[in-house]
Amino acid sequence: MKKGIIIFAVFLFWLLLVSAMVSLPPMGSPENPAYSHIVPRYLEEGVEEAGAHNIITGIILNYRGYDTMGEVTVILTALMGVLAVLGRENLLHHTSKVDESTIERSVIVKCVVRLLVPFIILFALYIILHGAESPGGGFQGGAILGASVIALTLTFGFSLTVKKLPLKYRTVFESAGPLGFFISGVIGLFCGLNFLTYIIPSVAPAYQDLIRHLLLLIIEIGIGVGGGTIIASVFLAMEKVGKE
Amino acid sequence: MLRSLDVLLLIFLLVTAIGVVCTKDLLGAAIIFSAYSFTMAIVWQQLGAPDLALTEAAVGAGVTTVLFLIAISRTVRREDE
Amino acid sequence: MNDLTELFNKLFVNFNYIVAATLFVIGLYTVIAKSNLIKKFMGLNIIETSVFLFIVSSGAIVGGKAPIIGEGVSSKTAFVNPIPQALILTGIVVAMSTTAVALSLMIKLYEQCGTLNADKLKELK
Amino acid sequence: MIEFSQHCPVLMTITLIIGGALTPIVSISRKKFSFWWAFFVSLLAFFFCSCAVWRLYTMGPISYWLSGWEPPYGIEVYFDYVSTITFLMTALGILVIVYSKRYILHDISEEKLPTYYTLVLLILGGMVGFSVTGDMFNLYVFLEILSLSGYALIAITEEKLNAMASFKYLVMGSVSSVSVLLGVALLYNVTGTLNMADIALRLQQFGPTTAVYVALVLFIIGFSVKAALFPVHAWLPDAHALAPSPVSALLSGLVIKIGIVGMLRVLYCVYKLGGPVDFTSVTNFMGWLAAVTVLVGAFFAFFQDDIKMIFAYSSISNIGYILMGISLVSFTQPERGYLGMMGGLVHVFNHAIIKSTLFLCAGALIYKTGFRKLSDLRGIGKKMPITCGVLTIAALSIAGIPPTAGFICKWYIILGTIEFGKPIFAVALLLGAMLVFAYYIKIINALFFREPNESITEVDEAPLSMLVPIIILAIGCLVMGIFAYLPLAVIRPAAATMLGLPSTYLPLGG
Repeated sequence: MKKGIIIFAVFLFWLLLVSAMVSLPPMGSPENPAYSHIVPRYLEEGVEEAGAHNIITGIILNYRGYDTMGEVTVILTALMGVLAVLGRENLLHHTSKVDESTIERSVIVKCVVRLLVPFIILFALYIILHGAESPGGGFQGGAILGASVIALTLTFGFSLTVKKLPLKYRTVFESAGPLGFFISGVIGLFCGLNFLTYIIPSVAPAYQDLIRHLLLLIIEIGIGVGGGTIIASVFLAMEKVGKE
Repeated sequence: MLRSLDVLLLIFLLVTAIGVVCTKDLLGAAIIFSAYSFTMAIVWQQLGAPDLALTEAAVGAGVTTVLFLIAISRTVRREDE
Repeated sequence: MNDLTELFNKLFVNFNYIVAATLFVIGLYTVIAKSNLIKKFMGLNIIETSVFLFIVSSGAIVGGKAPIIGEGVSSKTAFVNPIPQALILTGIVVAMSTTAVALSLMIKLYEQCGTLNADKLKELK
Repeated sequence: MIEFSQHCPVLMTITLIIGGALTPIVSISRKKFSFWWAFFVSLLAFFFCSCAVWRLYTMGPISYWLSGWEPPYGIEVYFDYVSTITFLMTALGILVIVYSKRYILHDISEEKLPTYYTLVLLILGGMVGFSVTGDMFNLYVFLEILSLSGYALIAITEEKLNAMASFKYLVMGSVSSVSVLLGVALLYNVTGTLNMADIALRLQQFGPTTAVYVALVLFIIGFSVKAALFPVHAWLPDAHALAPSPVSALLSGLVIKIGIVGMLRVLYCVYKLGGPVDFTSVTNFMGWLAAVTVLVGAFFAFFQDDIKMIFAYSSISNIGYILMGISLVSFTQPERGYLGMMGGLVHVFNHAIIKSTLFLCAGALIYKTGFRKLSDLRGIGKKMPITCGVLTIAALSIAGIPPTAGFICKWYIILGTIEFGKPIFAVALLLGAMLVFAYYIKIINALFFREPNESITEVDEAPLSMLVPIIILAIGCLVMGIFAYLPLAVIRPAAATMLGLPSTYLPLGG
């Protein structure tokens, strides 16, 4: 009975949504207002204006950089949320199921992970640094970095990872995302420009492009390192269990 | 615009979504959810968004699923418990 | 009769949008009807990805390429709309953040109450 | 100075956000240092905000282009008269942080102090960013920052029911955020832009389609959940009552107002009165819901014994008043909605001040006695005269007794309903006001006139760091009431611009 009412209500909502979807301009047509209003400028001048061959990187770091600052703040907030609920891991009081399990992890897994992790980290760095030219960017690379930490923890144990990644350094790196934006954005502010402006007119024109690349790179590395550390910290905080 | 592969993928998306809803075993549901995310990544690749496909594969199918798995291992495995 | 054909036509042209709407309500049903909290949250993730699917689809262009402008690209190449992609990158991260907070809440709830069933949790209160 | 003040709207946001991100780093070695850091950051943000408000009232709204890109291409921060609410946010933020210095160690361990202050700064940053942005997607991002930190702040204590309350809030809040996002997506698909002013312009050009109406419905659903309007208010009582008291003050005073600010932005900045979409049927419906909300909140508050629970239900009731005020608009004759809009906006400010006073006083009582039930707290007024005196002032304010802050806005809203030709709403509001009066009399009676609880023997006044914020807030309650023309003068341009009238508009005889 209760289920029936829910299904009926949800069905009504579906009809509402579908009526909206049907009235939208046809998908995939270049005449759509979404495609003809702002996009032409991004596609035509984005490479020179924003300083990245990958227009998406140009948009997320330059045209809509403020949104991305919000995004890195959201993941920082999520980490703080997880810490507020569960607390930091502490080897004196905590261990994990991985460490406690009596099943010996197989040699093959250990060998493969040991061999692969350096390459995974290399790949992550490539994705972070090459984001302006190809698909990828700070956060994708950061997620892969975080995943490599997860793989290490699952094969070599919880306590090893916590020892290798001391809390003091992690606390600093977790804030790297917003800090990268702050450092790059404030330079423009001091030169009398708006926040997050990367082209500094008072510098000789030959160096302007270089400085912009440098500032964008700081942001990318900040997002990547910050994102990766946050994912690792969230994982460790959720994985821990109290010692008996 | 629509190609047969796209239609197939979209229908597969619906099937996996219903699969997530109907599976009583949470571990199974998490794995199906991972498959759902991967399918979504492929759909986005087809729509010309490789950046998003990369992100969804790493975050949606990877990190989110791992988080679900930890939560399931720390709590319950059956839906009715 | 003609109206009906036209409606079907529109439904088919905007098929991605319809799928997104359907996924949205599947997720909504899970959030409302299921009593297990982890299941509820899987539903919420489905809702979020369905909205992302809608936004990405609204940026697609017939025969469009990924908007990476490099060598070997003539001025005639059609690129897809890059704005929705930039928005969804942010969206995916937000979805993951919400999931992390929610799951840690569930772990704590289970430690305190020993169940993740919404009906049983109501009785405990 | 002029050059500098132009940057202020964005400076205050990044100060709070970056300050929040730095909190764990600066307090690595000494956890208690995080308080001083948070205090400093909030003072800095308050300074920037004051500069921005000063500029607003001398030179008009500030439009700030992030990265220097002109609006439809980049993100625009738009500091207009509605954004004056950020002044309240940053000011209340300082008081709450000062209050937390002693109080919060009662609820959480020292280990979590940096986390707590980070989250407080981030929730303030999210709210400030939300109120000043002029871009729809940016609105969603800041909405998520403030919601996530809100969920976390509720669950930060070790109490048993907090995680449950927080989870309920999280599920409803996330669904509402997603529905806002879907609304943004539909509008983007129809108009091809994300800037609010540009959307308004292009909606005029393309005319209303079904999708535009559906987007409006989705926005209203989303922001109603954030504001705890009647059918979707279920998360509020538990969340606001169980959170640590300073957090309750933030959530009840400011975070639910975010829903109101969002609705104002969407209805009156994007869709616009006199625009292509006639949304008065939606606002009329909202008016009915608001009337029910007033009664439901007041009715349930009457049966509570837990002092914070009473205040939480009373928040629901007051949100009803505000929504009633802002939804009384006529599409063709904007002047007719002026009184209600005025009252609603003033009540946003007054309710924020009064409700945070009440929650902080309740926190002081709980901190000293450990009890939270009204029946246990009876007769405490003689032991803690200052706290209870302030609580009485705030209670009289919220009940709407004439010389205090609550009177003027409720008066305006009720006048607005009559002016608008909906006397039935006026009846509902008066009935709600009477119920509110009754239960606050019940609280005052219990605190002062019932015989003291024997188990509370050695209780003295709350510490200074808690008394100072509540006394400042109580003075605020009185000033906003006695010098009522002050808030009215400040809010008048906001109400006028929302209705599409010139900012110097004055009603006849007003």
